Amino acid sequence: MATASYPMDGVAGQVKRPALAEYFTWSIDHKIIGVQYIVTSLFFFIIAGALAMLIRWELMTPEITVMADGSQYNTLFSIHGTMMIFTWIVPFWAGLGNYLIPLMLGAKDMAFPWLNAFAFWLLPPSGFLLILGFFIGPAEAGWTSYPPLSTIYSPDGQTLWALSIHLVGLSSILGAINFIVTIKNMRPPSMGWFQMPLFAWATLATSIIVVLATPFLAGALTLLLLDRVAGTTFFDATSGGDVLLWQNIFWFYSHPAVYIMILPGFGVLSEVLAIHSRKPIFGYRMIALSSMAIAIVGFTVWAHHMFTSLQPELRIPFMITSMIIAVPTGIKIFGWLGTIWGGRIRLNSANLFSLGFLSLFVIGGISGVMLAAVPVNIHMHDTYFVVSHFHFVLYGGSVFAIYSALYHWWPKITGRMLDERLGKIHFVTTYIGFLGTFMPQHIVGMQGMPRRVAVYDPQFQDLNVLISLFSFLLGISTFFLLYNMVVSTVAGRVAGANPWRALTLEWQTTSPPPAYNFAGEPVPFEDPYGYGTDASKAYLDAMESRFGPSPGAEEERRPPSGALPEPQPAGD
Amino acid sequence: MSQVAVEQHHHEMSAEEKARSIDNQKFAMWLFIASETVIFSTMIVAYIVFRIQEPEIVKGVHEALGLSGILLVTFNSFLLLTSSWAMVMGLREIQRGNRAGMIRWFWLVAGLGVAFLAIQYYEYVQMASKGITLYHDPSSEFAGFGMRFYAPTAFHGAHVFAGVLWCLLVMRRASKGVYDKNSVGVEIFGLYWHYVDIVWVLLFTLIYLI
Amino acid sequence: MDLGKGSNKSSANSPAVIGLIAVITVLLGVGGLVIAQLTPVLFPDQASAEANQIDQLFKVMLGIGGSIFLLVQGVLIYSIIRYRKRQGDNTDGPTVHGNVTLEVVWTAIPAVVVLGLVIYSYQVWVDIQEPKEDELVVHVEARRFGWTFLYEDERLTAGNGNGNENSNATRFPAPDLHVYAGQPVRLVMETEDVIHSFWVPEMRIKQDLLPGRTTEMRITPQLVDGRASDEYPLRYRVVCTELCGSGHGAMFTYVYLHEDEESYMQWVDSSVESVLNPPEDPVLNGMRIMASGVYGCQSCHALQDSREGMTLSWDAVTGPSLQGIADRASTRVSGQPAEEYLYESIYDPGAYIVPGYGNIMNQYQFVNPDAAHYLPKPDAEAITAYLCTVSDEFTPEELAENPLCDFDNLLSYSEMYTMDGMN
Amino acid sequence: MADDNKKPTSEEQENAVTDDELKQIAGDVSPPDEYPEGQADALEEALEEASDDGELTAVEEGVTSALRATEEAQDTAPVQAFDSAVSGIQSAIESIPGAPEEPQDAHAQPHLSDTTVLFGREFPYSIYTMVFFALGALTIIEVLMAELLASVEIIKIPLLLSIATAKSALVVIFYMHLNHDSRVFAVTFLVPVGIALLSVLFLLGIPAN
Repeated sequence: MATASYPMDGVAGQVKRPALAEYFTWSIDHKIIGVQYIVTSLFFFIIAGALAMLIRWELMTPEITVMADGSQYNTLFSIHGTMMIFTWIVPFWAGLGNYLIPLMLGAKDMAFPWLNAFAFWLLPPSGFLLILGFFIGPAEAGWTSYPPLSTIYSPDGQTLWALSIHLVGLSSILGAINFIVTIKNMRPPSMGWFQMPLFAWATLATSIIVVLATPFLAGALTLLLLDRVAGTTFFDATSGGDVLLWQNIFWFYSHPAVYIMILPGFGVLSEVLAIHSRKPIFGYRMIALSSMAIAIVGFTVWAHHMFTSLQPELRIPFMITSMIIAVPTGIKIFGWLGTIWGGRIRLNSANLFSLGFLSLFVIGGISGVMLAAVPVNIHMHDTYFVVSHFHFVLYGGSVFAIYSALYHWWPKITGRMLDERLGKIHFVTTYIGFLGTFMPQHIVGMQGMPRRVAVYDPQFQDLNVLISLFSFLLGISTFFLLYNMVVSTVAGRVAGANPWRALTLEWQTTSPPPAYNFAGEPVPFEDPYGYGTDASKAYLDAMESRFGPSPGAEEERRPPSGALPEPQPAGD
Repeated sequence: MSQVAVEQHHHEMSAEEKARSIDNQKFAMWLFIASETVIFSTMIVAYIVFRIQEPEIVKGVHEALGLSGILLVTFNSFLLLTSSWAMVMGLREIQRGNRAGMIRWFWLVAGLGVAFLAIQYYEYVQMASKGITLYHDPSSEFAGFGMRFYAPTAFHGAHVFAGVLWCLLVMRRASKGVYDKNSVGVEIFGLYWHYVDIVWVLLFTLIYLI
Repeated sequence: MDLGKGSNKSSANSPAVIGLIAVITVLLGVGGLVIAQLTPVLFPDQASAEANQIDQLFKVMLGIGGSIFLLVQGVLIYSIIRYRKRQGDNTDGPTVHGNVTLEVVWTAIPAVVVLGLVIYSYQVWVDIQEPKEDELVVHVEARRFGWTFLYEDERLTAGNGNGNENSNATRFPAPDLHVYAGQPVRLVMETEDVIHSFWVPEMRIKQDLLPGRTTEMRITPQLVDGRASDEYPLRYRVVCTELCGSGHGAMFTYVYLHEDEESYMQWVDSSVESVLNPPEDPVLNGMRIMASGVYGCQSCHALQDSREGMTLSWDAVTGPSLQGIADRASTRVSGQPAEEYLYESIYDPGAYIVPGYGNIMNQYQFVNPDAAHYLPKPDAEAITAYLCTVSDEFTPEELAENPLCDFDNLLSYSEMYTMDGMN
Repeated sequence: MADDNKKPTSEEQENAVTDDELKQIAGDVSPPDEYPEGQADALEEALEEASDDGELTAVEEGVTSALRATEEAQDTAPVQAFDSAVSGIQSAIESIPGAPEEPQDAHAQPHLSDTTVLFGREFPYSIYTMVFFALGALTIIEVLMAELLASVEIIKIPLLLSIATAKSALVVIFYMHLNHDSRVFAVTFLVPVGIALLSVLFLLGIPAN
């Protein structure tokens, strides 16, 4: 069995990473697979982000100017959306979970290492299929692919699209089964359900949704593929089919999928805010249980995506459930505010992105409640207001959480710190670029600009130019992160085992951890967020004496007088 | 006063609990079955909606099949039920340490699976000759039935096929003694096989009898 | 907000503290109100009674949402400023694990708020949905990438000369929607191909058009605040909001909001008149047919033309522009005279595809009135005759002298293309 | 990518804590079973300590008093009810067992009893065979009923559906060993069945046109 060649001794102050080549092999080490996931998804993020830039470039004029025709534009946003969802956010969380869950639970690996590798290796081919579609007549029916546009009116790329999503779906299901079994069965005996880190709770809730919801997509895609290639007419109303059947089954999956994308982000936030505010998470059990509540209620709200197509009398029940789901989300937000209140908030990049998440996600949440109201929805449906809403929760939410997670766990994964100054520049440009891009979209949407159009009413041009300019800033901001990652990997400051002095188990081993993660049996501190107690200080000090001090934390512990020299910038 | 009533979380496991404790592989198999249930439901619902909206067509299909057709399918159902029984008997043998006995039963399992597929193929040919096609044929009197019939049954058939292959694999491994000490590998194949059987029990009733 | 609730129960607090919390609560409330009052200015005109209700609901939600927004951002910013880690401070924060009462408060308050919003939204929705008395029924047909509206009028009967013998015989077509203030309208909508969605932003109403189904929606247009009488009829865009293919963005038309019934009836009368008494001249009749929007030409083609009291002002982009088509018609396919090219392009759109465009135009049936896309032969001839005069290079007078097509020739060509079911 | 940060000296490594010491430190630190009283005081103290001038701002004073009030309110009925409801859910989850202590052995050839005892009588066949007979009989009844009641749909359909459900239940309970295995498996199986049923019922409820 191939495993990574980590040092087993875990000598302090040293960074021993697996050889680069291992990342290109069929490895069954969860840490290798985690990094494979993360890097692959980042690759697709950059491609899909470039498509977004093209979209915004096109939208600077109310006519089609950059693209050849409307189809090409439709392709852009279809692939943009599909890639961002299925090959960026979902697999990123799978990758982060892969890397962290066994570490957080003190396990040596995931429950099924081979299955884990198999699930990952489904991802590159599916992304490849999506891109291949560009060359044989691309999918242009949007990421929702409503028939009959996606069946009788679409080119062959739509078939590739469906195959590609099928593969990602299978990958998610296998990954999720692995997560559930790992979380349930592989904790140390002393770690009860309610001593798990909240990221594990979030991953558990996410995985339950994946196992129960993703098969709906698989089923729907199978029928769609049959319609496309075998001459069946499941969704063709002119031949005894039903267009709403697709919409229902698709949203059976795709609404829960929204929580697949955001729940791990909630988990990240619970970790980062507690650790970087040096305070226990406020109301652990409610934050843990609200994840499960969201997972359950999330199955009952799908039809709010169909408020303009569903029979009018069926819309009300879904309005009720859609609004109710705001309650568990609110519990989390208030819990996080309680966590930072009175803490020692470190304004480092990881925490800045989490705080930024908090401020942006609230806006997305509020516009979400507005959209849940049927009368408001029938005005806003399929307009830029909706585009803005879901970018607030998926970019301002999920992607900000992803950034936060990268800054927070990068030292663990690579053994080196990301540069803080670049990180702050990254945060500021992202935050401003984001607000400038997506705030005005609320307005154009309210005023009457539908989504998915290349040709629009010229009265919206001014705002669209403004949006596009800010979106270019947002695009550029990403490069600060990429540059930072590259430079840090090669020459960043060495992190040490536990630069943040965090209590969860993944920090109680070397960075990066050795093969099988822990030398000997890990000893968890059973209150994962018990900051401020004497016991936690003793535990952290003991750990420090075991693994040596964490030089990465120098900046955090600088005395007021400036007795220590300025932190050395990356590369020194 | 408020109680975050956390029971003593690392108590000794009772014998009862040990018996009920969860094996990784079995748990994963059950989760996989959970996913499969949802996939099958999308295809079954497509059929049920059709059955409700076009009862006459379905009745027409039943008439076209005739009593002999129904009896053939009933016989086919028996094959699967018998294979399930053989499966569980084989599992009992290996749990008792009787490797040869298990392999004998599993030959029956695989053979019945193949027989099921053969009869299903024969039935498909019969159906096709009556004008029940997978693609939509507006001129057929059974228009719309074919796709809703073939999709779930063929998907199920694919599961039986995969099951037969798995069965052969299990037999090969069993003959090497892999399961002598721990039969979980056989048990999870059993879970899969019985699940496929259950799906057929439902499809049989929904499609041929109702 | 939540915190304020708790403190009121406590008698131990000094009045100053209670006062402070009250001030914060009031500030949040006022802040929410200010946000709610300022933001709806961004809505477009309120051209329907539904708009008033929906905007009001939105405003209420915005007020509540604004308060929550201010509360969260306030706590966030306050914490960041006040509790940021000071240099050299390596202590941890206080070990505070939670508070059940607060958990109750911030579960219960959002739940109650949400419940209130559900009830309010439900009332608004019921109101909007409710059938009104004396509704004007307009049939809407959508296709990629345009709309046709069909109006009932009792002056029209089967066989009255508009050519259509099918159920549309008692309806007259229009490329735009005409309504007038105070008259409730019920739209009965069908689509010919994919899913479309009908939306007038100024009227706040949207409904999908689903293949195989007939969907309905109701609007009660109203006079718009601050618009002078001479601005009427107000013109708003009808846009498609469900992705329907390459021309989705360009799939729009207009709704004309007349001030009163009189102005609306004028439009109806002139439309009915032109259906009942079509012009003798085939050229003008062809233009009338195209202008009526009955065959949906306006959905994809651009054309600006005005003559004899009729105007065409189309700016669709999905199909090739018809501007000056007569000048190009004779050179498109070598050996094919202009009139034959034009006629064939209607009869069999796929015969010659203009570079850069897809083969997406409907295949019209010229003989069978029951066909989904029926275009009577006389109409096709009239349209061809009209298109022969759409020239940029020549003035009408010059064309009268030297026509670009031979109309007699056209009639003979049209004999060649009468087979139905050609595909 | 060599790194030359300081390696721990041998002295340092000798000073490193052992697992036993660590267990002692980490020993009794599970999160509190309840939120201890006086957290408002703790917070106030900490805030005073943290602030530059040792004083609370007006906002902080307000929040702290509010927190005090909430602590007082914890004994009220609604709060208690909420708390016991949440605790109930929590203990339900806690009762889900973890992994078997020795996963390999836990399943080493369990000797499940397969004798059939019905109404206090032992039958000559094993339970598996008995179930097989039952499945066969039910299938025959199904086909007979389908033929006999062909025209009486209102009886036929519910009857056949219940027989099919009974057959599935027999397989799940006896052949898939849910009668012996963990309840977690039963939940894992039944939840998706419930979701599938709900979605089927919903789709059936939608009128076609």
